[in-house]
Amino acid sequence: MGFFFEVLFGGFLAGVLYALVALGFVLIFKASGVFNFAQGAMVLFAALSLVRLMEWMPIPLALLASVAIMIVFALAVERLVLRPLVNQEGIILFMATIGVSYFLDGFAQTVWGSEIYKLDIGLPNEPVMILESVFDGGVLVNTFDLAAAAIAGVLVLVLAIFFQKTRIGRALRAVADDHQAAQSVGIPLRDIWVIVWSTSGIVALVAGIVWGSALGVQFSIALVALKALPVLILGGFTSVPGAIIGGLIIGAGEKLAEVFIGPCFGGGIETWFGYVLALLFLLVRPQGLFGERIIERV
Amino acid sequence: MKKHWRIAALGAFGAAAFALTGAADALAQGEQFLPRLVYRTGAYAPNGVPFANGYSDYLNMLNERDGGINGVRLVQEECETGYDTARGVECYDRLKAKGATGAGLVDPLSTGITFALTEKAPGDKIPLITMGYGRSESQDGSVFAWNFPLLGTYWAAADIIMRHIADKEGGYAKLKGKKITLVFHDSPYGKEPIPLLEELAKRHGFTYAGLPVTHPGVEQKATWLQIRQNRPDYVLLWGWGVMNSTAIKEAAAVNYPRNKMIGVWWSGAEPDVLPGGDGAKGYLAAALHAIGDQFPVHRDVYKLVYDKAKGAGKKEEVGQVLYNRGLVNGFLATEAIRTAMARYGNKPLTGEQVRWGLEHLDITAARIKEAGFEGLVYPLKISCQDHMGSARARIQQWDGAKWSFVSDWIEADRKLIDPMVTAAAKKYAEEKKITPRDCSKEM
Amino acid sequence: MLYREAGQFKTTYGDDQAIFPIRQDRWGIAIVLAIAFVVLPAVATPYFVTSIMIPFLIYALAAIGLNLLTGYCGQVSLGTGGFMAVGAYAAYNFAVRVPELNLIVVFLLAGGMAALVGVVFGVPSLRIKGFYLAVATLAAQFFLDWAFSRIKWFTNYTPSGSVAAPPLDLFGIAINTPDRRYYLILTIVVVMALAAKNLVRGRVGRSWMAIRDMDIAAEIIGIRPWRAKLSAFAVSSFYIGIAGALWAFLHLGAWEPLAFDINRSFTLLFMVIIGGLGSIVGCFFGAAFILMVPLALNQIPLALGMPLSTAMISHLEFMIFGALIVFFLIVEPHGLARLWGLGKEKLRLWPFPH
Amino acid sequence: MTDSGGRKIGDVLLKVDNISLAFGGVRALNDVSFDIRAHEIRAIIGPNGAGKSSMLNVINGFYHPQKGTITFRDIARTDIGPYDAASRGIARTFQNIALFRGMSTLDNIMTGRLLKMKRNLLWQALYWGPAKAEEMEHRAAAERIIDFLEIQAIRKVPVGRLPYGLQKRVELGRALASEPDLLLLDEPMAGMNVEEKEDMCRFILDVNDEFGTTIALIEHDMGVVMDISDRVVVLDYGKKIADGTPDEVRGDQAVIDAYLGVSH
Repeated sequence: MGFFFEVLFGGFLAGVLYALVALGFVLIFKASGVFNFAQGAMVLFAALSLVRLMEWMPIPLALLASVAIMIVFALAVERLVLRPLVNQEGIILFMATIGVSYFLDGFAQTVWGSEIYKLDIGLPNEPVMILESVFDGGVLVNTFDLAAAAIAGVLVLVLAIFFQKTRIGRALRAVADDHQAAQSVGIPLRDIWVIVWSTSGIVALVAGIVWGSALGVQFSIALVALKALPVLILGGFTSVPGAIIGGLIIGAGEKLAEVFIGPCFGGGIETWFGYVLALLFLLVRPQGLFGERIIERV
Repeated sequence: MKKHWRIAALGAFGAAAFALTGAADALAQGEQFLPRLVYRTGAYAPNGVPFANGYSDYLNMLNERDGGINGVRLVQEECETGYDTARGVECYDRLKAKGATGAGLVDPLSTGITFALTEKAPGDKIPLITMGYGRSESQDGSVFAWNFPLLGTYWAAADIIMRHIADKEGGYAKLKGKKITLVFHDSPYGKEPIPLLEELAKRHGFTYAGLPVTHPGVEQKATWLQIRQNRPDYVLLWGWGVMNSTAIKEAAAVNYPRNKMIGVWWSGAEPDVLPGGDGAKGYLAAALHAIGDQFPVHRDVYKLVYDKAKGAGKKEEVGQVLYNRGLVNGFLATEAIRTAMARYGNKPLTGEQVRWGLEHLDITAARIKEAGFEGLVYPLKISCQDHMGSARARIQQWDGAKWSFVSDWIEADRKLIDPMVTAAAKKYAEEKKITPRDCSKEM
Repeated sequence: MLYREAGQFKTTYGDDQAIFPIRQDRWGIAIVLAIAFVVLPAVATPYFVTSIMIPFLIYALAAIGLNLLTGYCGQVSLGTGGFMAVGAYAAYNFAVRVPELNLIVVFLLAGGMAALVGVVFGVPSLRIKGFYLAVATLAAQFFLDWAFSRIKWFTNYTPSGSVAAPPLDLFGIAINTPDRRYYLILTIVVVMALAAKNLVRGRVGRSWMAIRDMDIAAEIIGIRPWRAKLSAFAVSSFYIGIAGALWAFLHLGAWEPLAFDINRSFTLLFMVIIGGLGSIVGCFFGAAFILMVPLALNQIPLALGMPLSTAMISHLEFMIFGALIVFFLIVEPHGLARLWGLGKEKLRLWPFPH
Repeated sequence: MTDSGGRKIGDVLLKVDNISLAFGGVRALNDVSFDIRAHEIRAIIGPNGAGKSSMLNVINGFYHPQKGTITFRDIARTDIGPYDAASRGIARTFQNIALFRGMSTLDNIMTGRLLKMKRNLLWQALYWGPAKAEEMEHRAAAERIIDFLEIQAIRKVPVGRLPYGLQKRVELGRALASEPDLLLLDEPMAGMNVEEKEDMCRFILDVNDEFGTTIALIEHDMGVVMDISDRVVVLDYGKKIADGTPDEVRGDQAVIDAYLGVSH
């Protein structure tokens, strides 16, 4: 029984990491209707920027500089990609972000290098036993995972406050509901785009810090975006809580499946299990867990 | 409409490029051409880069020091494969006919590319050197005339590692009832050792279990949770790139003892252990050669390459595990050419001639010393039948700062491997309708 | 002045609906085919044939398959690599288990298997649209990748999981030289491209485009969406499957699932976007373009005497692909095919601009 | 006007009985009944939100009413898919143009004939023999419609590039291409200038006259409605409030109230 919970916790904590990436997707989709495939590349770019800058300056300064870089990136995307493509269909914008993603992968590695860089910002990392009184042998968790979960929690909290309490945040929510209405809030759509891309750039930086600390900063972390996609489908593209809960379900689901069902099939099923889980769910509920239902009209 | 002309201009650029490809073949006569399939980008770049640098530096050093091999300069051209089979094949096809005599030999540097090129090399008459990798049955030179898995195949590697475990436990008899788990990269590379481990398990009565890890290998939580539950006595790691460092980190996270983890020689370099920090302490791996930049050959590399600012990589990285791997690979390749020159003369050689050189390669201890590799590699001798030569490795351990050897050279059990090789090669020959050469008649 | 349709009057609807209604175009295509079939094999180096023409043709075929689905029927797919793998492994199994089968039959069966699998993974398209579907097709990609590396039957229990094509022959002729492989591929691609063109200008093609442009309206004028979408998935996968079989048998020779990984899917999507969504000829342009960029990056600086480092080339390639995708989507969403059309239009009016 | 030519109003072609339709809690249609006779032009009018478009959507199977039956050519049913409606001879146009924007005028009209084309995939891939003959046969039919609607010049133009008025005309052409028994027109003249409206009126009357097609239309321009329709049904808040000839309806107090906004 203890082992089951270990796997479950392990899954939840992996799910938190997926959720961090999914969150970036949701922010952009919510405010601009763009499915930003480049989120993974942004995670790579942000993490690479941070880790290379840390070689030159103290950590707080490097963090600030990385944030600045992500804002510049947001400006560039708005000016060079989004503005010329305004009013295009969603699927065209989606394909454009695939282009952005490729560009950024190449750009990040050209500027910062393609080796593996160790990122250490002092997150704890040792295995601890908990609940030893409840289960025989206890449940093994890792302090790193707990720290990652805490970071994700703080990030969600900050985002929630940002959206609920600040003027810009409210404007962003207005845009999500209705582009026309947003104009009346008095914030130009372009600024909103820059803000939301910057925000998701910062989310990418946070995700990059967590993933980078776990895996080392290198090209492969751009691929984690692919793990976040089923989370989006499950949670709905527009829902912040959906991203979190979807992340937890996918994370736990795929780890449990891998450990308990995987051996029957020779293992390795977690690569697709999340997708299939999300897909099956989608057939039942096309808008995802918390997405908005679309009523078709003629 | 103006914007369309801009695109049209781009198209013209593309057309110009089209016209150029294949045209830029301006290599001088009298130079030996060596194509270099490398990967400096993508998920495996951290491991691909030092290897490529070591190889390249060795060739440049020879050019600087001796004017190449016996006065024949070496010209290399790198082609990025990104560890992708199709691109590797394109690189091979692009470079195979370059230079005065075409490609002398090719190092595919990926098991997948090796498999694809195994089908092509005989037709093009270009030998493939797969030093420490490639398909295990290609050790049989009578069927795989063009493949040279020098220094050891994965079957040899698996046997060497199991032998080390048996030594530690006090003999093979003690392995009975033990649990051995293989964590492997889910690709031909990772699957190669499985038949041998299954055979050993049958013979010595231990339980073998395999856990695949999907490319690129950043998702291993479930794998290591299973290890935590099953508590195998030893874990063999057959990873590459980020998979290695992730495995070590995850092992630390579930508290699996690192000194019970033994990696193959592709899972035992600095980029594999450094990200793990203290968690990597005690981790073991096989080693095909020694580590460090204290060997005579490194002095030449520093003096003739890096001091002239011609180094392929950073000076600090000279002497790292995979850098030295590249260096050794360069050494064996050029020695084969040198051997062939003894027969065919000091001029650029064709692939077929280099193949003869490879088949008659005899790197003695004296030659190793002379070339500045003393203590770095073990002598080897290739024959028509045996394309592997030596099958020896040492086990090294990471102490948190550096690797150090914990065993002497261990030799793989050829009596175990050779029959398996012969059987597998025979099956391949039947499928491909190849008539094996009779090696007793070759000289 | 040579490119004029003046004096060419169409007297039947058949003439008007021909693929090449203008005489000069018919001549043009005849010349292209003559070059492809006669001139090229005679003058080209083996490298050009094996490393440029063969992958170019196979990519173009796969791109046609993807374009039928994405460009014509509007269903974005990121699972192309997976469907290619189905074709490759199906062909391998048919060829190895039933060695007496004719090679063409093997390829057709491989396409048929891919079509079946395509239909299965196309079922979600009946419920979900747009990028939801795009993500769902990734499920196909990852699942198929996994299946071919894990289910040993597919690889005939080869220990390493890498399989090699058996020796190939067609009607007694061994397909073992670059030229023979090239001819076989060229013939298949030309026939299939023509068939694709026929499909898209007829009933099926119109029903796909109707679904793409406005699925609700299409349904109301009597097009059954499930039929249109699933037939698009089937035909598309058939093409992609055959392309996969050709890629495995005639280009790689030996392969592993990684040869058909997600990067293949993206590459093909890029070819379709750059070549032109909803254009058969565009697939050829797109495939040529994407193949040329890395080679040009390699060769041009080399020819100019300032070779770039391998890593730089590869990074540049990523950046150029990415930038081009965005560029094309902004400037010309219909890709090179549309530019080609515009160029012809200009030529038709030249030298009188209006 | 209403009884001109040799046109003869026939029996009941379509009968709507006690249709009720609701979305969540919102009632779009409430117990509506009326009929449409063969060859007539039947107008459905009412203020905004009266449920007119919903009514058309129910008739061609896009919306599924919770209650009531629809009898078309003597076959009664409650629920039907758009495909069945189309295959049994109901075609329509849309309030907001629903053309296939990426396709040419000709291709749009040809899609209207898809239901009549039978050759399978394989034949079409060959584009030879029967498949080609079939294509040519339908091309000729499409050309007749193009001639009829006087849109020869824009045959090969992608419809996305056409002006609004022409798009409406192409959409009518696409609906006609299926040679429907019943043609539903949802505000065919919305947003048109006087000249375009006159053209459209002429086409509607010609269609009705030459092909004998039964037409049900929604229109806001009362002048047009009163001019061209044989009978008018008036909806308000999802209920039928009047039904009769234009003259009868014009004088009906409930209709006047509904249009003048008298509170209920």
